[in-house]
Amino acid sequence: MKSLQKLIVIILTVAMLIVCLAGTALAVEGEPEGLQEGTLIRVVTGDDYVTPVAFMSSSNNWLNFHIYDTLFTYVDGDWNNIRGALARDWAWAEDGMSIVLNLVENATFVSGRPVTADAVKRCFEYTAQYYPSYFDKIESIEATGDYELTITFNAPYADFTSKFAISFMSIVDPDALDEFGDNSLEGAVGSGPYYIADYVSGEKMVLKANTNYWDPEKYPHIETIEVLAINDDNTAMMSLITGDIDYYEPANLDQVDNLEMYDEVYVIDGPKSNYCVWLNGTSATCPALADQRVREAISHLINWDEVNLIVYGGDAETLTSPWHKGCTVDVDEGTIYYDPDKALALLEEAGVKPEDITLNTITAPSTVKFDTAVAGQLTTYGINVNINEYDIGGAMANGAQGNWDIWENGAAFTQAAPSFGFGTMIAQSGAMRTFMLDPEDPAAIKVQELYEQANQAITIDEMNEYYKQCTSEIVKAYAFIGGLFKPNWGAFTNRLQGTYIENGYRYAIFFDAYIAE
Amino acid sequence: MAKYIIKRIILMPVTLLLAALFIFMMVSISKTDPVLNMLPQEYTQEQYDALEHELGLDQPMLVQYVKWIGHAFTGDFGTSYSTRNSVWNEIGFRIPTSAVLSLVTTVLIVIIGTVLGILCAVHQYSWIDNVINVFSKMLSAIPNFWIAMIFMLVFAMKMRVFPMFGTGTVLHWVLPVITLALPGLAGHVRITRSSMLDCIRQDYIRTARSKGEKESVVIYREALKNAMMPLITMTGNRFAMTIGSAVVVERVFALPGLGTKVLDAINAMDVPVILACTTVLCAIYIVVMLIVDLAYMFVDPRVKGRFVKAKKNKVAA
Amino acid sequence: MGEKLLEIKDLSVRYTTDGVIAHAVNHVNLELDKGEILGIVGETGAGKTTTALGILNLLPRYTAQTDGEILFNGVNVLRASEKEMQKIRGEHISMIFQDPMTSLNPVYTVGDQIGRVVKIHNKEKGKEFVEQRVDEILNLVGIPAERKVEYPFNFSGGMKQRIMIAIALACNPELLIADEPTTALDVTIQAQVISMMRSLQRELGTAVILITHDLGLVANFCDKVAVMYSGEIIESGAIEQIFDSTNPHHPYVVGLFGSIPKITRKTKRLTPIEGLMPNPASLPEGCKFHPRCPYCMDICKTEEPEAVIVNDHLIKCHRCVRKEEA
Amino acid sequence: MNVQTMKKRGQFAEVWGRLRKNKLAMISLSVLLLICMAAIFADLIANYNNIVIKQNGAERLMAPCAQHWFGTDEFGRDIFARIIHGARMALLMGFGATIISVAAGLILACVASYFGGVVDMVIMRVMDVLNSVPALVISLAICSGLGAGTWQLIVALSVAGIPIHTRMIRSNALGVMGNEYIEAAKSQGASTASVIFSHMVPNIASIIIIQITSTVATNILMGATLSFIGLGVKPPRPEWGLMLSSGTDYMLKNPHMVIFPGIAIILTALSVNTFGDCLRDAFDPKLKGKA
Repeated sequence: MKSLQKLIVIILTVAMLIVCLAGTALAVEGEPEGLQEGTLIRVVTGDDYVTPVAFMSSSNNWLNFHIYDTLFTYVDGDWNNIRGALARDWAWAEDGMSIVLNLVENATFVSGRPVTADAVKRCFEYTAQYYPSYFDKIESIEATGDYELTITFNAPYADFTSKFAISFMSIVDPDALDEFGDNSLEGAVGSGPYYIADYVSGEKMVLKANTNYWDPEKYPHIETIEVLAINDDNTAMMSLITGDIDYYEPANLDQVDNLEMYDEVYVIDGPKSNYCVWLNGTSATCPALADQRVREAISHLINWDEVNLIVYGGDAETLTSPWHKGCTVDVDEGTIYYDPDKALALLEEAGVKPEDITLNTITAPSTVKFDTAVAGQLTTYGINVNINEYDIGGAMANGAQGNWDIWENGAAFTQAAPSFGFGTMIAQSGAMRTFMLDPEDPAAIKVQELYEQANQAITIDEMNEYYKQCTSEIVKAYAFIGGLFKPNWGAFTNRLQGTYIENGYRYAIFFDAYIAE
Repeated sequence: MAKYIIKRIILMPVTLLLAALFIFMMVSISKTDPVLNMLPQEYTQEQYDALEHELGLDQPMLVQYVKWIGHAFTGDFGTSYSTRNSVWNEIGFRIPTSAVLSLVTTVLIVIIGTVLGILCAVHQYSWIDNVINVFSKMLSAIPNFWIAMIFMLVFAMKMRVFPMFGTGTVLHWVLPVITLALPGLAGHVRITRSSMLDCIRQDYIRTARSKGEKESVVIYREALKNAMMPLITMTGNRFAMTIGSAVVVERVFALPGLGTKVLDAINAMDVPVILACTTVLCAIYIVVMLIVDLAYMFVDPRVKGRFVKAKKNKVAA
Repeated sequence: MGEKLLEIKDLSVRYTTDGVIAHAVNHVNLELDKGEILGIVGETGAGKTTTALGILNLLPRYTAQTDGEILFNGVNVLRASEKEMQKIRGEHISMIFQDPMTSLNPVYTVGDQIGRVVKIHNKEKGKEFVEQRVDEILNLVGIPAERKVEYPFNFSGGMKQRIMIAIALACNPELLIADEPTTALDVTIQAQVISMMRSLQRELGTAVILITHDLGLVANFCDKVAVMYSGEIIESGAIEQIFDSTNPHHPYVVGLFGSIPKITRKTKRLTPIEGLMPNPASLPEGCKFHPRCPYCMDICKTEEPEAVIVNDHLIKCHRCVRKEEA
Repeated sequence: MNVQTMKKRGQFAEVWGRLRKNKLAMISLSVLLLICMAAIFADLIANYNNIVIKQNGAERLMAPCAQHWFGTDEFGRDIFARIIHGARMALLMGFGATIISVAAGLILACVASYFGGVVDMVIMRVMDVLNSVPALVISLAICSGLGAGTWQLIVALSVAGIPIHTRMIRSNALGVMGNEYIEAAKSQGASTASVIFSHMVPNIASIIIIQITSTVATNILMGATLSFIGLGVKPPRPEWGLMLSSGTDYMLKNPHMVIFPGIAIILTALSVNTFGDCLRDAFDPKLKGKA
């Protein structure tokens, strides 16, 4: 009886495959033209979008991408490859001290008001309150025409177009902000492919398609997207398998293995992102870290291949600098390698016994496994590690306060905006400070210098060169002690086709998705 | 009687206030600084101080508590640190979910538990007694998040009989209520059994038999009503345990109740939401405790007798 | 004498708890005619209550084993089905227990508890009959009918015992068993309860088995007496024979009388009976009383004495039989 | 609950006699002893540093085999060793927290019942307030205040247990207080402490022991639940609740990660419960007798 069943199953799957192939062949052309009426998908992105206004939180990337537009946007997440979005085209002045932007004329906010130059100008007045450093070099922003914007600088601003392509630089309807304020649901009015129809905190957010969206390339097919807040990974994973939800970001490799056992679901590889591990030179709880030799010793005690094997089954790559592998400012000084003997020798030289070192981490739910693996490496040599778990907001708050000794934070070092990354690494009062060395430390002084020079750079290439030197200084100072360039995944139910994972910000794009008939 | 009830009702808010004070003290000694979490990317020291002052975190703890209580009475639980809108519309709609889950489960436990308990007591040392006994011991030894996980895996995912999460139809509530009820059921059966055994041994049972009553009447009329007395007070503690474990069940089944919210709030150190949720949970519990006490008074003549002035005899002379 | 109401033939009862067997009642024989009053006297643990419960077949189902017969109006109660017993209990035989404080159900009104027994045995009659009967019986036992809506805790010990009596006599039973009805009450209340019971007995013609360790009570209330010691009837007969000190008596009975102060004679010290009741789980050989018997002979230690009729009252003792022959 | 006032030594010997005859009690006691042995000799069975928390990428998620009896977890650590060390944590949570809360309850109850009057009223009012907060909510509040961690978990579990124990012991202590021999001791000028500890405590010893066994199981389960929601023990320390919660991600493909910690918790809680019941029956045989 058993073998008969197997036979039937095989025939069925083969038949299904043929149908699928035929289907996909069809589906590719079969991609629907406009909106598929009445379609609804339920997704779990893991974030609970508490403050939907774009510039209010730096972790709203998925939401910003779906309900707002930015002036510029990256091609395939590459920092240097910028193309226009709301800004159809732009012209730099020769001395690079001013720029004229021509906006697209058919973009309207969901509130019906057109996206005029004046609207963009007033929106940036709000954004400046939250990201002052992005506007330091801007002298003035004037609406010199209904759809023409002239921006003058008081210093060379080579990476202006890249910085204003970041998701929290999205354009929000200023009239809505004036009326409802920037901390409200009603204020979050964008011109993007979707808008927020309903929001129940901690339960779900409902997005509806914006039927008169201006950009044909991002025109939505699916009418309603329900973003659910299910914070139990296992419940979310099982709901995907039963089809109760349509999309879920698997938390780890093993969930991917689980999901791949079920044919109701398909898993796609997203772009890799980096987990960088930092040491806090100014730590109060572990003063030994002020000594560079101790930091270097710790960096040589971690066998990144072993961590890679444990957490990602070998799919990840070892990082030698905080940046994406192959990113313009990526460096490989060859200082990050596993050599326990040298490490122990260094510790002896520094007069510090491994048992005396106690490192406190701050970790978020998604990185607990990675931190435990790294901690495992250190505990085998006697260094004890305390893992303190917070949610993302809590981790950032503690990071800024500096009450950590070893911390995994790779969020800011995306391919898209090295300046964004350096902004957080160096800025003294940033909420995500990661580079923490004693200001008198020669490496810190050198890095500060290079950072200022980068800001004065006229062209992006010149800027990148300074950032590159900045990075190698940081790596040589062993503030950064290694990490993994880890894989990401997106899991979809079969009925959801045509989706991909956005490079750089690694989240699923749904306005391209459609429901397979 | 009325005097006693009024005294209890006046006592209720006082107990609630003191319970809230205890939670306030516990929560506010945490070392993470919530202000930082609310500041934008790059903040200046003035912004930090302004926000801290606005939230009132620079005042001593007791002053904060008094201010919080003042507002709480008017229903304004302050603004949540993470979502920055009023705590009330964050947790207001969640109260019914948690309350319904806990109440329905407790009622279920009491009804089924009592019936099974009586069965065990009446057929002592028979196979029913042993089976129920073993099962109740097993059930009270299994952590309920494990039962929740196994039930979700088997019934919701493999057999697709029940939906996975959320609320809406009655089907959504079946699995959470069962997983929440099972451990409580075990405890209740054991208590009912021992209470029934106690009553069956009393002398008035022998008097009833000497009247020629049928055995079933002796058990279900004479013994049962006496055995019910201690069970009513037990319902209070049962409800407390149910509210406690409801927090976990809500998280696993992603029900939008106070439990999930309080867990998120603890991770995010969102103090006003933690305070509001825990205080509301205590309020629900205290109200139910009052109802249970009053129910006990109405049912037990001995207690009622003490408070009711000499009742005029309604019987015709 | 009258017509035979109750015959207990060679009754033995054994309790087994935790593997230990206790011989509570050993080969008891008793008879009772209609309207007759029998007193059963003995120390606590002599098997009096067990015998009474046997008559109502209320012995615990699992732990008690019984031998012999108890015939009530010709029906063997021990082997009767539960259904038949339920008809008999309350209507033909009823019982009053020792401790009134715990014998009434605390959560039901007094009227309700009395009404139950009337309703069970008069199913066909309506509510008014039951109410009327309850009021009637309450007045009979001297309790105002208005108080029937109150609960047991509203009444004193004596009043509760009257309610017990009301319950027992509500259906005019042929046999009333009173298990130490007055022990838990103080003396003044005792007298009231006993005089009331006597008047009701005369009025309703009920046969009564009065279980007590109070010899005075037996003397002026019962027609005949049986003295029990560790599960056996060691002496029984009419009141006149037992209380006539000239007759030969079982040494235990002599001791019993010896330990009652006589108001008429000035006695310095009472002569108590040494020792304690034997443990029912390990009864002594031969006569059960021999360890405490002042006249104990060798034969008493080995052989169990026969129950012999001595000038028409029964005694179970070697010494009395021998004296008779001698 | 009639309090036997027999000679103390006699009572325990007699109780032990009854217990020994009860087969169920012996089984559950032996299981408990086994777990205690595992907890005590954990270091001998598996060295903490190089086996329990030693990660080994090659041996990730291995099913139970000769080398690893219970298989390995997602970090390649041997689950059998972790369960043995987890026993130490479970007993610490179970017995540690219970003993603290029962001890605190005992002191509070004795003081309240001995002094009576204002002291009693104050203590009882505080207990009422604590009692009006469901136990898990107290633990949540404490964990959020003190942060997650082992000793914080013990404190949370102990404080959650104090109101119930104080109330239970006080009501029994009042029962003992009523006895004449307390007045007698006081009249002979016995010091407060001697009255409390030499007279009151032995008499409520039976209640305390029953109290302890019933709360131990609840504490073990509550500790596991708190670890499950991330407020209890911190990784990499082995704890059954934590192993269960991290195991749920792998449940579908390698169920062994969820089965063994689950069985460990159930076995411990079950044996403690059963032993507790048998102990209660041994102390109060009347309850056990036939109807």
